[in-house]
Amino acid sequence: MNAAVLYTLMGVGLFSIGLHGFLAQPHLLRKVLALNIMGSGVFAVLMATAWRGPQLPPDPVPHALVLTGIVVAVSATAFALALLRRIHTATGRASLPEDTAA
Amino acid sequence: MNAWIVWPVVVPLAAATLSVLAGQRMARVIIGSATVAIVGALAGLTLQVWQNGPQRHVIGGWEPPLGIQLYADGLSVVMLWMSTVVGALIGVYALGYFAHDSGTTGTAATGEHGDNSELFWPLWLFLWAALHALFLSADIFNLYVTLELLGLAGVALVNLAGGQLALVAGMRYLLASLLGSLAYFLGVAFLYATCGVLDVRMLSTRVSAHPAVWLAIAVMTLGLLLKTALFPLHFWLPPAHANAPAPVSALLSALVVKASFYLLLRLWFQVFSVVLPPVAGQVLGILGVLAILWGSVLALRQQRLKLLVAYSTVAQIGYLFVLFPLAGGTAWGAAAWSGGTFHALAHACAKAAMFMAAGTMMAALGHDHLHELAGMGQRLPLSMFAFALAGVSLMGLPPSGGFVAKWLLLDAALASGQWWWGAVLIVGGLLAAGYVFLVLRQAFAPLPADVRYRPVPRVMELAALSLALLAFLLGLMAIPPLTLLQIGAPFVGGLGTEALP
Amino acid sequence: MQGHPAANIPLSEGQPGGCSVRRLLALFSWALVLVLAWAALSLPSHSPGLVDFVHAELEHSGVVNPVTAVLLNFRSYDTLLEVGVLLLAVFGVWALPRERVWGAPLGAPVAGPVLHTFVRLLAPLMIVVGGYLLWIGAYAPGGAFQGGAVLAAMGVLVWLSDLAPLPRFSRWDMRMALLLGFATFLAVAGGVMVGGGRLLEYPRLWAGSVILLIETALTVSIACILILLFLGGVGEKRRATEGVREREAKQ
Amino acid sequence: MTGVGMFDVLLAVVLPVLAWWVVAGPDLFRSVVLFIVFGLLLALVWVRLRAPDVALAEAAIGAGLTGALLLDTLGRLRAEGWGTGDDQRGSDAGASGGEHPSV
Repeated sequence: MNAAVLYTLMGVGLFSIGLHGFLAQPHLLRKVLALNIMGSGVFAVLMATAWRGPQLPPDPVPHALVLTGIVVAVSATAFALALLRRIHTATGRASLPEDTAA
Repeated sequence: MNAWIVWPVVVPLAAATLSVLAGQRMARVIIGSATVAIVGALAGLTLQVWQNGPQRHVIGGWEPPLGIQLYADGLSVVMLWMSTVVGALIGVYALGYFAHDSGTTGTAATGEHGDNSELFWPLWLFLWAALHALFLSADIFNLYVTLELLGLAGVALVNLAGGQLALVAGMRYLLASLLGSLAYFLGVAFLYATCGVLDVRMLSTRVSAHPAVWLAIAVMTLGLLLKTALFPLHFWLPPAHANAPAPVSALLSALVVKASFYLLLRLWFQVFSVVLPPVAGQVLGILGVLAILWGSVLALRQQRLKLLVAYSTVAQIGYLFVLFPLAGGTAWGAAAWSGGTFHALAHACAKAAMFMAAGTMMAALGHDHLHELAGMGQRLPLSMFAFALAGVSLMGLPPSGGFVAKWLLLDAALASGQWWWGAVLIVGGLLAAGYVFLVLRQAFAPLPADVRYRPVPRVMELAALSLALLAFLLGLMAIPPLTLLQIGAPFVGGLGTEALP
Repeated sequence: MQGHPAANIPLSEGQPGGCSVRRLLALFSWALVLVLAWAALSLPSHSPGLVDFVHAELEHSGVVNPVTAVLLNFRSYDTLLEVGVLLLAVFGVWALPRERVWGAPLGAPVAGPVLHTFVRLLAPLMIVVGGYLLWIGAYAPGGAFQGGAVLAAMGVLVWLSDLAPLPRFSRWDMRMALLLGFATFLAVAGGVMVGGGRLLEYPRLWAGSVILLIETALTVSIACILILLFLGGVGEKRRATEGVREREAKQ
Repeated sequence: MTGVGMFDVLLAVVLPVLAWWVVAGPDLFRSVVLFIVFGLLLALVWVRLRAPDVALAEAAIGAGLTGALLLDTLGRLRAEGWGTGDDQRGSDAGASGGEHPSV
């Protein structure tokens, strides 16, 4: 077991937890949180591939990909939250109709 | 100067930037010149591909695997023409649509988004650029960024409609889109971990039957199926496409769902083909069949015109996936490949025309309830004609583009001894005839005297009609695109064109 | 044209609720964890990666920090499109209907004398930090995104403490600042092709300066984009009460 | 292979636990705060993996800015009143209503 394996496992764990939350939670803010957790899981898997032991310098390409991913994630989050607020204002609820109807 | 390949991406991005700075007045000039420039660049690129085969452009001069490469073969070029021609005509339609729309003061709904519609142009240009970037990119991470670009632009455009239904539909679309992208992104991470490269071509030589590669294939496919809205992952599509402003519905149904389908084609046939077992294609084919049946039946049961057209999209997406079990890499593979991609093309023209015609009727009537469409055949004959012509292509009658696509798929089905796929194509055509006639019957009912009707700009009707004519006549002009499709295709030999009547 | 409550999606189309579904979902999630973990454990212990390629070309990239070299030179096309994603988020927010009711962010207006003094002292410092992060990116951790984030934080603080008016998307200079980074990036990307180069192929000798130019423009734009995203489309009205009053006056 | 430090193991265990609380905890406000903590700890992971660039961005953007956006949205939802439509069954009942602490 090295750090790469450990953090890859953590990454897939985060992805699964995020996906579970995304599907199970009706509140839209929680869905947004869950998507961010899933994204962090993917970042962890990518970052782990960059690790080449404590002596060697890590692979900078996954680092750059994750930086791009973080910026994309914050863009999507900001947009989703703005949309969420409009929906709350317009409908009085912060969940999709099919989730509350059941 | 042999870098025509970059301009279909760079030009719309530049135009989007300028259109935000320059404001409404200049927007038309900017968009007009951008369209001309894109068409010119695309003509140059097409000539290059036609004469010299697939084109590459190494961005920044950094050869893969370090850098990113653009790649254009026949498939990319056909997709680029699809998005350029359909996109430009939708743009023409939108000019009339938003002019008409801002004239409608009074109702709360239109007043709310009247001041936001200026953002239609930059968003539409970004969507255009994202489509072109996706069709040209040969790097799986770069493709992830283009997917996000496309998804955000699509959702933002849906929200231009402003109303409650559009907001909720936009949110559902956004969540589905983000979930799909993340699944794709996870696949990218696993592929990088196993193969150490991101370039599509290099990946194709390095993938092997390895658990991480299997997983990557599974999550990327699922993510892209969600974005393409293949049954049973189509739940987000009908509300989003039905509640968006009409030009946006046309863009989304005609072009955006094709983008993730295109990516799936690339991945399955040019990256993962070595490791995928034939049964995987059968699964996608079965889902496609279910989509055709389920989408058509639900289309028949809708009360609103735009929802009917949206469910028809769910059904038509199914045809695209009949390609997968039929393209087995042998003699009939080429026919299936050409048939499936040609269907994407024909559906883009026909569905955009249908949504545009539906939008025109909605603009004239103020609603799109199927049971109150009576008299539209007299009031808006051009739009009804466009709707009917597009319907002919969806049904797959000659000489439409839909006919050629189905003919090729049918040919592949019979040649491969899997006739049952062909049977589904025919049943699907009959169901399409059912929902198209449902609309026509209502529209040609006698005109009631008490209906309020607002005249609409003629340009809206003409734009829809030209796309419908294109879909209708595409079958007669099928040889050039079908020949183009063979350039760089994974299937060599029998082109499928000789199968044509 | 909206407001017809006819988006009847059949019941089977919705996400189902209920206890059995929850249990099924939990089962699915556990299965997912196991499959993913299995795939993760099967990964080769030494990922080949591209580190050797990066270090082989690093001296030609114009910067010393390998991550900056990848972001702004080797894979600059990704970064160009990524700035596009940021811009799209802003346009997307502004294409939404205006927010009717809003309080100041975090629920309450926070302007007060202590905060004023604090922000007045902090703001110049944050500009320096942001600029430093931008400049250091060529050599060490840092760059346009980190620098822009710090500047954006400053901007939000200044606005929260009522020291400056809200940025308005409708204003021309705001749009210029917003698009400066993307436009510069795009102009460089296409401009280098005039001399027969490829997209985003910087002249080798000037690569460092070109990257610094792009990053400087990007820092300004990213700061503006992040501020606008934070405000989330409320910028046209200063205070909730004020907004309501204006609306009432109009009606 | 070099062994893994205790700190790494601790982080790899704590982060998923935090993530679980974020998506499934009873109170939405606490979930958002925990998400910010999650982002900061994730930045620590990036430091452990020798990626200071990413750590800086994660702390500033992933935890800081996203956290601020989330808190802001929560504040605005609260200012509007949570509405009746939010009362969902089970664990999210708290997310919609009165138990929410005032900031």
